[in-house]
Amino acid sequence: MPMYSLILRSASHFLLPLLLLFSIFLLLRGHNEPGGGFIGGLVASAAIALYLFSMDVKAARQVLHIDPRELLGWGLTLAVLSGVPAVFWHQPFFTAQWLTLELPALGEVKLSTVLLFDIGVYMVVIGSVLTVLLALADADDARH
Amino acid sequence: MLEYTLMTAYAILSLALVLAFIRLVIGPSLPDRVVALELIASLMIGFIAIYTLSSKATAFLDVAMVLALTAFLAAVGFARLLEKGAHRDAD
Amino acid sequence: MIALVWNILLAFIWVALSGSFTGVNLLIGFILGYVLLGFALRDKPEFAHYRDKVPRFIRFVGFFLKELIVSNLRVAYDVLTPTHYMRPGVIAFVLDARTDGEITILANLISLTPGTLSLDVSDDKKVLYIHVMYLDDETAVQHQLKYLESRVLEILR
Amino acid sequence: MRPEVALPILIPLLAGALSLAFWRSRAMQRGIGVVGTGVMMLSAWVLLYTTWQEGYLVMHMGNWPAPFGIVLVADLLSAIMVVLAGITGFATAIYSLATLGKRHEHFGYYPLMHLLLAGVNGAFLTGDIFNLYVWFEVMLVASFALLILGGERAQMEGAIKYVTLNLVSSALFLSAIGLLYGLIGTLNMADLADKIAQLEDPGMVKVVAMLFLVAFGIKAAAFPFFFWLPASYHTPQVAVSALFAGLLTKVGVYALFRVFTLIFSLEDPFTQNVLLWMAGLTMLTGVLGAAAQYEFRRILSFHIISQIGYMILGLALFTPLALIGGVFYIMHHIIVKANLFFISGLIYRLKGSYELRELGGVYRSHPWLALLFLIPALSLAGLPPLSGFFAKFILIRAGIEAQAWWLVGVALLVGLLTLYSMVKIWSEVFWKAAPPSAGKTPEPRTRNDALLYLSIGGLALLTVLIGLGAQPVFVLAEQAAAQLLDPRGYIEAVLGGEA
Amino acid sequence: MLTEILISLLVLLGALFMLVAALGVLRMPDLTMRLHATTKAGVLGVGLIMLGLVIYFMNLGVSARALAIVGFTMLTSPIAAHVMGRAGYVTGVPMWQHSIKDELKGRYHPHTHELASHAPPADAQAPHDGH
Amino acid sequence: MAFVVGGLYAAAIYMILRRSIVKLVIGLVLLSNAANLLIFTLADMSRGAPPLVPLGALQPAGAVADPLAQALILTAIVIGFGVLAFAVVLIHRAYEVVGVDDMDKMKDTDT
Amino acid sequence: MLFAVLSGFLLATVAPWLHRLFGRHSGWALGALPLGLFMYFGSFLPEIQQNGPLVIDYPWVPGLEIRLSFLVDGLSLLFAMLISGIGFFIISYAGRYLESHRDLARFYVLILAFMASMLGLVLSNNLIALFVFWELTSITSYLLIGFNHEDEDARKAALQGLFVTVGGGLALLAGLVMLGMVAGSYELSEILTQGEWLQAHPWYLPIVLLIVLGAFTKSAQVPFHFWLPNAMAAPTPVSAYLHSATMVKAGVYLLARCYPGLGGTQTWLFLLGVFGAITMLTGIVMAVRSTGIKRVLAYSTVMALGTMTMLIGLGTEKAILAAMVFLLAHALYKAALFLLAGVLDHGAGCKDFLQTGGLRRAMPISTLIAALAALSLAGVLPLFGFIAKELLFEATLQAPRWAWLFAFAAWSAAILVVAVAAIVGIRPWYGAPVQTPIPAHEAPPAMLLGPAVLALLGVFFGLFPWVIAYGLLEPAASSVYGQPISLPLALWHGFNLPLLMSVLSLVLGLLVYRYWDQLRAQTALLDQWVRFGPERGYEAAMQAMVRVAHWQTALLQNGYLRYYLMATLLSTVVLLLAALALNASAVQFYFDLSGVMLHEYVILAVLLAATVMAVTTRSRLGAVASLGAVGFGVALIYVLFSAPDVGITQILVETLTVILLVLVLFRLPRFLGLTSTALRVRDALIALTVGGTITLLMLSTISTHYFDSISSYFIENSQPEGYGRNIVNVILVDFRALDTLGEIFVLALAAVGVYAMIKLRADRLKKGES
Ligand code: NA
Ligand code: NA
Repeated sequence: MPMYSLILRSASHFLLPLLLLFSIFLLLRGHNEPGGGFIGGLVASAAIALYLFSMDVKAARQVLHIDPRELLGWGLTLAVLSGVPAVFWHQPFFTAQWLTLELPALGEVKLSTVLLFDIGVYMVVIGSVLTVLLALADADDARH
Repeated sequence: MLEYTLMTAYAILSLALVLAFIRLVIGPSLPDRVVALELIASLMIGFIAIYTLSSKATAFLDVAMVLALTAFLAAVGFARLLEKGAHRDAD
Repeated sequence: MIALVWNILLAFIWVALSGSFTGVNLLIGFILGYVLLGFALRDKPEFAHYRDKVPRFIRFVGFFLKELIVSNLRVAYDVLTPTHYMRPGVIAFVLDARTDGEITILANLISLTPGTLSLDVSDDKKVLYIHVMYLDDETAVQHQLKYLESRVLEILR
Repeated sequence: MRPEVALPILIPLLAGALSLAFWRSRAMQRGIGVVGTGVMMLSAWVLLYTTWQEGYLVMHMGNWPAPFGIVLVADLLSAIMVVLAGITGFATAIYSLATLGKRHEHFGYYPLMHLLLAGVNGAFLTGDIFNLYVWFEVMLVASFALLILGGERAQMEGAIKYVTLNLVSSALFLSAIGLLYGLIGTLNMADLADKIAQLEDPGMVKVVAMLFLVAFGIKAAAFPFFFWLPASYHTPQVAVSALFAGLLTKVGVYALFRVFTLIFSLEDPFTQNVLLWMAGLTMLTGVLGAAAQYEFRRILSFHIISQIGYMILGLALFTPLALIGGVFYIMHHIIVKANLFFISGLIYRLKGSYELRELGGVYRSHPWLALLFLIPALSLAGLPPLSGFFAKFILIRAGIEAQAWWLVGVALLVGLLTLYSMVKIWSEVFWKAAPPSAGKTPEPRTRNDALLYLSIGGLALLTVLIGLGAQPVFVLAEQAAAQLLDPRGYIEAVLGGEA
Repeated sequence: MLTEILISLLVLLGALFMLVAALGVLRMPDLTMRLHATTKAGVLGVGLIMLGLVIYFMNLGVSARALAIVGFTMLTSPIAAHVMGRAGYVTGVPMWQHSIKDELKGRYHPHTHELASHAPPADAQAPHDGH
Repeated sequence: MAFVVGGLYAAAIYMILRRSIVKLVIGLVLLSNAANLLIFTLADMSRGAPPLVPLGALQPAGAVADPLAQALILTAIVIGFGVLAFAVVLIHRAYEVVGVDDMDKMKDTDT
Repeated sequence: MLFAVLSGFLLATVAPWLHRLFGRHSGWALGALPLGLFMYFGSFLPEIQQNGPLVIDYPWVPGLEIRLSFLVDGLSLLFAMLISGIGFFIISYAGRYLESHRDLARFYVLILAFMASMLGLVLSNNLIALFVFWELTSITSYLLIGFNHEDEDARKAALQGLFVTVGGGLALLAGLVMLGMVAGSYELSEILTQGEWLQAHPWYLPIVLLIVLGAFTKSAQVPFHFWLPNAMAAPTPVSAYLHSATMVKAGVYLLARCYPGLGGTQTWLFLLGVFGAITMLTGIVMAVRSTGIKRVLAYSTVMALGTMTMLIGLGTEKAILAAMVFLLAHALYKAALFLLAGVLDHGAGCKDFLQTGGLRRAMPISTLIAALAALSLAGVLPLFGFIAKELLFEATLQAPRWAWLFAFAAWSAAILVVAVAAIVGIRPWYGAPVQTPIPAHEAPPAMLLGPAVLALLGVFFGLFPWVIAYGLLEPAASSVYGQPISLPLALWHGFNLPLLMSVLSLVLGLLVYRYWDQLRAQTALLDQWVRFGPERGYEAAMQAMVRVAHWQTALLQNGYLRYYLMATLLSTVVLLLAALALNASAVQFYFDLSGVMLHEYVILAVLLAATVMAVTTRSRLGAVASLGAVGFGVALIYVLFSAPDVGITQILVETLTVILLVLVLFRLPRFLGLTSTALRVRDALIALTVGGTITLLMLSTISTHYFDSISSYFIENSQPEGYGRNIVNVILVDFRALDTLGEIFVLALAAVGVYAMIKLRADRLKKGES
């Protein structure tokens, strides 16, 4: 398969960072507004899917840097581990731990295991969707 | 006043939805259907916008935002497939 | 382009310095940055034409909106009336735009404007194939397109 | 704070996650495989011990009070099931070390195994009906993936049926949850039980109960919902078959036990009759299905079904003794069934076939293996003094006490027909002289074979121990059944003083 | 009151443009012209309604989101039209019989779909891929 | 709504009863959607009241839609998606192996 | 006692090593155990004589009232001593007989386990423990019968024996459980004292039927007798053991054991007496008709078992004593004869009478032993068999009902027994020498010891019956009868009817022997009849079972996914509708459509229309596009009813689904019109029924409001406790994080599965190419 449409390719160069940024935005605000790890992850996956469609598997893999399966594994690990710290305070697993930071520029920032969990979710969603899509695209290429 | 406007707008969009759907049904080619599908996505944005106006819950705009940004991916997918030679039975 | 990035960066620095992260504050930061870059640093080659970009951009938006509405009315008329007045066809439009970005933006704008729809770019990036709905006079169409292209390139370059 | 309840879920989850993260390293996968399942088994034993000591163990996940957050609850039944999952998982991990090729290990066998176990344990331990659905899905999707690991045609065909019917089951389950939530407005099982008990005429609840019955009936492979099982269980890697055979359908059975003792009442004659008929027909159709087969794993697969019938019988009779019998049966069956599949796989390695007609001469060449086969095979058929005898005996005694004559008759007859199948295997595979053109080329003997014998022998030993030392097992089942019969303990443990 | 009228006008006009787009998709005689209808009328319809929204809420958050929606639509809609138009052409979806010109004809490489800027020599003019 | 959900179920079931494996997939997609909508319908459906707490408030101002049901559906959607992805590829592979889009050619494993 | 019973099992586990250790003397070494046991059991005799029965109790599964309790009384000791005594001879004999057999070690294991099982059976006081040992004998005997397992007939015979005995065993189990429940105890010592209560209980008849069924199958009573002759496929020592003292007598033992509790009724008399008599006659007729020596002996065993059953059925004092005497006499001569059959096989390679004769010179000792054993079998003065026969005649003549019938049957049988005795005692040894497959020679001492001792015991007990009567037989008979029996046992009863019968039977029997060949030829017609006998019935039943199995499998597991689905769904609907109908009072339908707005109707209509299109379209990708429309419609519903998060997720998932479908499906072919219109209509009806049922359920659920949802808790606590304003998300990541955790694992698993599916294939493609 030769390079696909130039317009699409160049648009995706522009759309990719936009979508990725948007996905992180959705991830971080999810606790307060519609969004969250899933939605963010799905948008990010869509971004890379777009890249996959307008370029090829190799380019998509390069954008991702990490093998999606590893991303998957680490995301799952993070999500599971985010529930563990509570035990050290003699609380049940997955009891949320909040850490409030006073940052000079940004004001009060709340960090929490809940956010870690959501980030884990985000990673898993990206990892899963892309594992599937890239594998399918690989197979498709192999056929040509 | 605004209430009637919104009712009317809903009605108009509903009509548009029906028309777009008819194109989806009659085709005849796959790209035609995909175009209809794209339009349905746009109409959804319209619905959501009007719904935001009537409910005053701006959270729904987020849905429209995601829709605007990702709905075309389906079209890209379809197109990519068509280019790869599925046209033989794409009707 | 680099100028725009600088501008945005300045806006954020402003926000950080002022310590209040609101949309309005960001806008203020952006305007301040614009003024700073466009006027104070106009001797630097990177920022030489930055001052003109904003007015041009605003004018272009106005032009474009007008075109958009007019063209839509024409399509609406054609759609709503029982008979079709179209004389459609695909033309080859020789591009001045060179970079991928320029071509893409131009193609998108052409698609959004009256009676024209970008179908594809040749692989050597020289020709944009455009579907035109009212191809009664091809030279006029080509001329209009060239005008649009020049205005777009003005902003982008 | 007692972490015991959550560990049997979190350990395999973490093991699965890490083996995915390190998917490139085969050594890592194998290491995590054995250590993960081993530690999980240990945690399961600890849980059983703690539950035995303290009755119920409840963890309010996220520290949210019941019924709002999700609770993990271990009563004795749960703890027993988790221990069984631990044993099966550990044995499977060891067995896998020796039997799996690089291909399978490379494509995610170990993470899938861990996560299957996590799903199974999650289903056993959760106290929330929707969370049960989630764990069912974890287990199910892991099993899907394990089923197709290999990519053979038969696997694909089997998997399509397996996947479709199980998805229908999931959809029905989900619908049932939706309906129940619509009616009662809660998801916590103890809360559901508590609230339903307050209703004067829970008519709609009884109707929804049927939907649960079907959903779990499909998972448990009960009549008339078992079709997916014989279509698929003989197709995957034998370690996978064993894991499935031991655990998967039992999760369905567990769910039936859980909801029909806790949430829905079996005192409703319609529900009870449905379950009784289901039990009888499941026993009968399963065993007849096996009688028609001539392939090692297919025979075993059909027998899973008929054995499920016995377990459901234990529930359906709904007397203390019957429930004891059901629990005992589950314990016995999981160990025996997994082992029989292990043995079939070992024989495949030795002789290169699963077809009885192509096999033979194993008694002559591998007398110890023959002995190891006889133990689970005869136990499955219910012959004393092995575990299966006591399981069957309790049920038959319960059936006679309840004067459920036709079911007692079926249970006895099915025992005989099970023996028929087991003897058929014995006669064809072990006694018969090896036919001249015996199967395909066997796999070369490796030092790994010791691992195979280790897992097979370990499970056989357990089978004998459960039989000879039936008393402690019986007492365990008795206590578990007592808890099932009196759901107030469960409800109070979860909801605290409110109940 | 005035703003309310303005908002009503914008919303109704937007909805009407969307209806036009739908009508266009239904009534236009070939694929390419249907694409014309959706890109232009669709984007304009969304834009007008969003403008109404901005005026109604007069709130930065809403305005930013509304403008983002318009921006995204303007970005993605032509691209969608482009890829569909191209795909339709490449796969041989017929053009309206009254079309008067087709400069694209024969310029796509039949297999690789590479697009030339000049007409290939006459002998190489094969019908494009798909026929 | 109940009728729509019933219709979705009916359509899904009709599709999974076909011989074509592709139709089977479509049936499964519909089934998943149907089940999710069922939950949604049975939790109280209210218009214009998303379960969000306004900035600065501790609780929503008025009645809002049932957030629990929404969370359940979200979970179910994602699970359904995962399962579906698997099923789709499975069917693809089955087709590759068997060569015909006909379930009746896939009955060798049973007996 | 526990150790005594289990010692056989323990020794069995180490037997292979002992075998290796002792080499060719292993038979003696291992035989030491039964010998020791014999003496151990004998040592109990004085004690029980004085103090009555002894119960020795060990708990096993007390929760189920399963105890390893042992009842030591006359009956159990008689059996235990027979088992261990004859066991000694069998094992020592086998050590030589199977010396060159490669599986001798396995033989030891099995025979020791079998012996232990038998001991457990006859000593158990607990019904369930008894059953446990009962089944163990079935299994161990199965393995013994199929010892020469590469021979198909052996396998078949083993299966037959197993199936019949285990089948009966299961009936027995039911009977025993019922008996235990009625009696309120599973201990024989307690049950057997409740005869009147048991016999008056409504369950009496089923209990007797079930227990008798178990006993009959084990003891090869008509119509279950067929498996026993086939079991001759076992090595000779096994046959000898099974027939003389053990396996087959287990049924007789059980009947005798249950007599005090269940016996003495008309039912009992009819069942045992009549079936026993029929079995007796059938067995001996078949014995006369057979040619192979083992087969003749086997049928004569059937005769003996019938006789004993009949006697227990008659239930008089005399009959019980007769049964015990007969039991012992039979054990002695039958073991001897069987072992001689092995000697014959070993020493001359002969299995068939018709092909042999005149071995007297080559095998003089064997000839003598055979003569003694055969005389005892024939019941000739002064052997022990004569006493048994006299008692048999006396008992039948005094039967409580149908006395002359029983007597005549016994007498007829006795005639043929004489003939059989003559066949086995004369035919191989006398007459003109015949060329044998291997040159005839006498067996080694180890193989002759057993038969010799047993045959001599027959003489000894005949001459001095009081030796055995007082110490063993009377206590045994008393245990059975439930009251002390003290009848003088003597060789000479004077001139009476039984003696006349006895003499006549001898004369007539010898006549039968004289004309044996002619008789055989003339009764060949019987073979025709036998072909339709119970064995045929067994085979037909097995075939029918397999046929039903195949039919059922073809019907249910037919390979068609859609029929599976159909069955599943229709069952579901039937269950749901039945439950709805039964609970109609609690089900209500009420719905209010007034609040629905126009555009909502339109959206729903379009959603449904898109669904219909997805279903009906002939284009795959058209269907995918319609699915997209369905998905968007659903998303719009989520949004319009206040679920923005769900809406967004639905849209994204829908988009990705479409992409996925497109990526995967486009290579698949067009839909084929595979089904006829009629089938489609049928499927549509099914689909609509399911859909309608779901609608019904939903409407009814909507109209039923039992409790308020717990969701208000989340609404109230999301911000204060969960620090999040998006309540749905707080539920997802905090309140119900465990759900979400499971869910991402589902997603990950699906991805791993897909990856494996695709990559494994690619892997294969690569392999195929290289
Ligand atoms: Na979220
Ligand atoms: Na979730």
